[in-house]
Amino acid sequence: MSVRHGTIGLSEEQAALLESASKFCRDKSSIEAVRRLIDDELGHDPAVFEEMAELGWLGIAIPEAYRGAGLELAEVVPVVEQMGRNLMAGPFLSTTLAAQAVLCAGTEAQKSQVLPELVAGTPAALALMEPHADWDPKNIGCQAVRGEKGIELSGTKVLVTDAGVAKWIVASVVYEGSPALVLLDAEAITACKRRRETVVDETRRSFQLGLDGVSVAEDALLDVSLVPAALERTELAGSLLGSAEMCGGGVGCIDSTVAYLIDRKQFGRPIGSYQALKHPTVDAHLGIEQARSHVYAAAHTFENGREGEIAVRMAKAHAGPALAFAADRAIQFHGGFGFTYECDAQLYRRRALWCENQHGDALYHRQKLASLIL
Amino acid sequence: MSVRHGTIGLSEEQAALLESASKFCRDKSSIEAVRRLIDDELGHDPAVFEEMAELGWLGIAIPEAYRGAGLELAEVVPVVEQMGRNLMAGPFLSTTLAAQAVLCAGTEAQKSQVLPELVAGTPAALALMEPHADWDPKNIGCQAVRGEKGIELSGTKVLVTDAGVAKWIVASVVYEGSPALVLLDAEAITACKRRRETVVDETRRSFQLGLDGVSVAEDALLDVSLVPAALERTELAGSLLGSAEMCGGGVGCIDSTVAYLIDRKQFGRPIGSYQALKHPTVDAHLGIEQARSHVYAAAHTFENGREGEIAVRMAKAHAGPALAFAADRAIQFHGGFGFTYECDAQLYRRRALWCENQHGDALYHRQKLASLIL
Amino acid sequence: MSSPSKRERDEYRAEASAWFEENVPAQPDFMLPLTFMEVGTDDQFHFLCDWQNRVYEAGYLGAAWPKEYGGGGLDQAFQDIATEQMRRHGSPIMLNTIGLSWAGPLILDMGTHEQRERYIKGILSAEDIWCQGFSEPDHGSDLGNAQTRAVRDGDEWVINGTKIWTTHGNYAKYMILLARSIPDTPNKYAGLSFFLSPMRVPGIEAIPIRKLTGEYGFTETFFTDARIPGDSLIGEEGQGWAVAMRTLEYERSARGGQAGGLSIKVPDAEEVVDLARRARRSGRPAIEDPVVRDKLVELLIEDRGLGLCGARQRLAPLNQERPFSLGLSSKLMQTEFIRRLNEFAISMQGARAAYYVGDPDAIDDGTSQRSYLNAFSATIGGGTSQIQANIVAEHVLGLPKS
Amino acid sequence: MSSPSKRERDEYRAEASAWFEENVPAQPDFMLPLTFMEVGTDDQFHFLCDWQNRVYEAGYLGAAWPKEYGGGGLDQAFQDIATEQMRRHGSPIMLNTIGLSWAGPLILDMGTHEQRERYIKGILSAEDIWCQGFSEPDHGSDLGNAQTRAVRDGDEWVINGTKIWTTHGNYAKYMILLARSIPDTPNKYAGLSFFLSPMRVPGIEAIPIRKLTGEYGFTETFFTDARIPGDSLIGEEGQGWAVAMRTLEYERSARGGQAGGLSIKVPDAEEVVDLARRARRSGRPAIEDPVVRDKLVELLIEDRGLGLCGARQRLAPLNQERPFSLGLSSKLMQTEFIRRLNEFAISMQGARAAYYVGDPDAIDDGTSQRSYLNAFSATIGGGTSQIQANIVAEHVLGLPKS
Repeated sequence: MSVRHGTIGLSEEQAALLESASKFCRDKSSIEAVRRLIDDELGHDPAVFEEMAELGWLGIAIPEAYRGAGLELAEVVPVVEQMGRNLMAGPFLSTTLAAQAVLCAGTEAQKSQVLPELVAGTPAALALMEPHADWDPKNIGCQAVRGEKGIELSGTKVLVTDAGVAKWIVASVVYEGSPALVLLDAEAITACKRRRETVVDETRRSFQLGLDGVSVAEDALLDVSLVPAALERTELAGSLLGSAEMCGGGVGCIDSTVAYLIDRKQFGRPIGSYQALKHPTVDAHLGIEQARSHVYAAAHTFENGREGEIAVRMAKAHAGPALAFAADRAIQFHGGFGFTYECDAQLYRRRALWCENQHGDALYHRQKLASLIL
Repeated sequence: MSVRHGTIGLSEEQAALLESASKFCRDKSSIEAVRRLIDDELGHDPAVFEEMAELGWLGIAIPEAYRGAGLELAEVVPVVEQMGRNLMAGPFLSTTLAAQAVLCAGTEAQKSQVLPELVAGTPAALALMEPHADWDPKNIGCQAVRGEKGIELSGTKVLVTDAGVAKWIVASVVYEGSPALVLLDAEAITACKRRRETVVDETRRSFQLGLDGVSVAEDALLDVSLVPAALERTELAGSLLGSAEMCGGGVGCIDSTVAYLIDRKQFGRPIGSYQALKHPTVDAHLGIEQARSHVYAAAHTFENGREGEIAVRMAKAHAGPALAFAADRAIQFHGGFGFTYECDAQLYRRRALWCENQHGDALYHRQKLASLIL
Repeated sequence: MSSPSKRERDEYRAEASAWFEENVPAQPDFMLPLTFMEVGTDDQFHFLCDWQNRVYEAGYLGAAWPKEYGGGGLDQAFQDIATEQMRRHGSPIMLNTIGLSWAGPLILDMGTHEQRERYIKGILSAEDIWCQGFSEPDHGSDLGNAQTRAVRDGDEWVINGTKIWTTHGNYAKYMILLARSIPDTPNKYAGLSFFLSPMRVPGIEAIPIRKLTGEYGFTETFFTDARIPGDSLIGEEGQGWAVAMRTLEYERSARGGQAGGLSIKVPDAEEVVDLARRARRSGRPAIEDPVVRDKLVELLIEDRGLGLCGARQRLAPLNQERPFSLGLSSKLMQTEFIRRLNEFAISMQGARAAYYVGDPDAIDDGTSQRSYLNAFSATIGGGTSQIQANIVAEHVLGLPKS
Repeated sequence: MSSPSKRERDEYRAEASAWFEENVPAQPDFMLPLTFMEVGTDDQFHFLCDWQNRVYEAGYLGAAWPKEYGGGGLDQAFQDIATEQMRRHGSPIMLNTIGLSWAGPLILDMGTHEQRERYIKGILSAEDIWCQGFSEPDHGSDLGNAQTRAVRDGDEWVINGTKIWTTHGNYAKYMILLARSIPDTPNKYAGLSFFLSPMRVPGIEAIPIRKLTGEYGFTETFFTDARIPGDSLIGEEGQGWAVAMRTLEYERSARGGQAGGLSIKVPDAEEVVDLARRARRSGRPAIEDPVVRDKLVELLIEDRGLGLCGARQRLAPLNQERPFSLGLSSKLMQTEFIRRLNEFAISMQGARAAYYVGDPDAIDDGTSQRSYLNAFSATIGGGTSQIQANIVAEHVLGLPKS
């Protein structure tokens, strides 16, 4: 298999989900709704999240044994892409990723207990990042020690998206010298010291999570032997879905910019007739088009071992800069209006900064790729 | 001294030389003359080179004791810049650099013998590069061994500019385990196996020089203790003057492109009115403007130790990509005509490739700078 | 006036340095703006008014402006030294930049003796804050198309229209105002006049605009039958375009005469290098990554290059062929560089790049993120970079109009 | 015709593979062109004519064209397999690309039965080489403004004017020619007609143009009272613009029906990676430099992305909103990528980057340097990248005309 060539494909389910997600997200996440939720402490509409659960979207990539649809993450991609397109808020991504971690490394008991709940619409979250800001999920400072009160935790997790509403949180810790994952239930979460963080993407709700003094039962530990695989899968799943979200965002960003360039006139001409704005907008569009091709290919290849890893890292490495460029130019090309909070361009730019720095930025993934393909 | 701030200045001599060189090069190196000399085996007009010697330009940076003007390399910069602007051919640069090497590491006898000759207009050359293509002048494979016939040389030098006309060549070798410089006189040069190389810049004459079987007298060795400094100085002097030549080339390239953009009409408008051509031309112009500022600052600071080294490497790192961009866009913006041999844009693009790869490209100098300033 | 000697300059530098060393205020418990365009709260405003006044009283602002109007009457070299010392000692920015750098020099150059007496000292002392009314909502880049009307009525002008992007609009006492006093001229530029307009008269309302950072700093300014004195005009009636163009030259530093003083604190490449030492990527300081290093060097080269272009402007023989090249392009080059520099600064922060101003874990309190977003004020305001590129193309290279 | 089964395709692939394995000619002692636009010597021309003819005779060219006109009458899938095998086995390029990919499909789609009988077989066998007469010296990008005149005179058309960038102009037997047969139409497009013109008639002269590489490959073609048959017209008189636009769609692969066959061998990112292993910078293989590595990965990502965009075009649900986006942008994206890729390939060669084609020490005989310069033929020819960007802006994004 040549490094140059990826493979792309589309399942019927993907096509169908693309269509329904497109309509759903457009309806449920108008730009007015997005802005209203920015000012809302919760940050999303629980009724919409519930509807998504009812549509079965939280179980797309969960086996039927746990009440899921038994499809793959590839089929989650169109949903997340359309959420991105409409800047839709809510714990869909967090819950999906937490479910993947449990699916990958959970004991049978954990899977049977937790996964059907998540499929049914219980929000969950992943707590992997720590203050060292290193994207390598194996770089873990938090500790889990067997003690009087069961497994006693310590350390701090940061940038835990949706920890404010999550009823389950999967956190990475070091246990007996090895990376481990521990499942925090609602009670344990309540025992954590939670602080809402101020993050650049105001459509997100992110939290710092202090684990000191929190303890869990021994059966909260996921299967230690499966943890390394689960950590890698989580990084790749997060990268895939984050890329899909960025591609959706890119399409939305370009659409709104194009509309402005057609509408707005200066010196008696629509500003979109000036090549100084027109051609970079084409560049931005083509950057997103390439990113989309990478994402669909990464979705198609995701379960394909090393090939999947290459495809996903390429998608993430391309999508981040593509959305950043599109949104940066969107601000500039809106002129004075682009400098206002009212203009939507800033929403996409902030979104780009957020997604780029989840699960590794472009340079991180290129450096991983260098080891994989050079 | 902050890394951010360079210093810039201009001597009266520089200003005067700029003025006279500007006129001289324009007169002596029309584009027709440039193209005629491309097809000429010799590649330059010896009468013009002689005139430059008569004007004293070959002795600008040579002390008065050796019949030079006793100024600095800073005063050579305007001459080389104007040569670059007019794509002027000839062994001026090679002779100047060879003279600097002799001045820096020659014995008193060598300086007294060779420098006045060079000042008077005897062409000379530097032979530093070898097939390994490494710009580090201390990476030397050629050997000099004391033997029956004196100092016996071996190995191959490549990309020796102007070796076809040089009466003196300064070549780097390893002698008794250390880097050394050896002065080849006309006889030794004749003994070398010379092959004219095919190089991308057709205004240049470059040669491979086989040293096997060539021997020189012991007094042809420059002062070994001064060689490391001379090698470094040569690299920096070559970088400074090469950058000046590129800046001149950049101005010439942009001037000719601008003239075409004003003149040529498509769809009923001069093509220079289209921002798709206009704005990148501005970018190219500003890239060259910044490069010029770096070069003048590097000239001003050249003799200033580490500050000088930083300034020179910055100039070279900036000028190369700036000229490459300007000339690349020049080809493109000339449209179909740009694709012909007849269009001058290709001359600048080939020049850019040549200069960029003399004395280290932008990445090489940035990497040196990283060690110096980070 | 002969240039001051090196000794005089050194002495002045030492005095200024000592004064700023002693007097630069400590960081208050709220965030200070990094540019004069970012003043969003009353706390910030009062703090900066006070500081500017103290600097002026100490003699380090308007040092080169005429003594008779409140300046120091010294050689420009001294003010340059004072400004440099502000930068070195981390002084907050000078609030009244529009007065100090644009309106002030204009009044000194073109105003009547009376106007100078009335306005100059208040500009320096920060007693009278100035704002600028050029842009309008429907034609931001097309200044010559200004539609705000000025109609003469007896001893007054009656102003109607809307201006936008008015820095300090809600704090200012005066505005430099471009308005149309002669309707329906064949050439749109010929109908414009330029006013020194009071802001605190009935019929003028300034509504703060929220910036993309979420903060404030500009207003949209509505004129509804606002009456301003008849002698507010500067320049002749109908000559407003020329006066506005001159003002833009002060703004772009293409023309001198400013009062001096730090108006913007932008990160420079060295600060980004410093950040690279502190920020961590992939478990090590960002500065240890070879790709980051290469980019840092590139940015340092560019930063120095821009400074050198400024210095080269003063060496005439090095600017012979296209003498306006560096002057007309400096805004474009500088502002785009700052935007890219900030963008890169964010990229070195690893996962912490996702924090924003106000989070205790944000690196340097999110300065990079905020400065990146704020950088657009400079790539858009005062003529977008795209307009600047047109200016360079047409006025420097001689390319045809778009 | 139902799609061939996997087994049928596998069998065909094996046969084709074996044939090319056996028959691809060894490199002659002169340099072969990497694209059909770079044929500059008679040696090259005859070598490639012969090779195309052999491929055709073996059935691997025009496999999907109708049997009655000389094609193979097979499913398109087989031709795609054959073309892929050419690439895999390092086949030289197919010389008569203008015939195979543009004129041929046009004649099959729009020509009369007679025209098909007259032209198609000669296109496939390389007996009749075709060239294209679209661009003119004074308006390269503005095709619709073509000034070459065609005047009906009895049973003939009389042609006067000049065409430029005629690939194979000095070798071709026929030209697809866009000329103005109706002068002074209010709409400049309405006066154009499209001809299948013979080249070997009195009054047509093709003068080779020297390319920026120093080599040849194009001509300027002069028509002086050249008389061509009355039935040379394809499409109606006055419909030439529509026919030309259709031809450009074949050229840009936005419309199918081409005979297949390799027409361009461009370096891909993997070849550049291979070069990075062999080329040395600073005393070590270029691929060991972290900055080079990062750039190589970036280029590999882009290379794959472009291929994936091609593959995505065939998946309708993934192209719903802007269905022409990928088709109309592929020329722009591909050609600009190739230019940058070659430029980067040069940059890895250390000091040896300064060599050029013909020097024994040039890496890969200077292919990177020559390919970089030749890459402009594709970013300029067939509509410059700037024109392509306008097309994408207007026809994909719906932005207004410039």
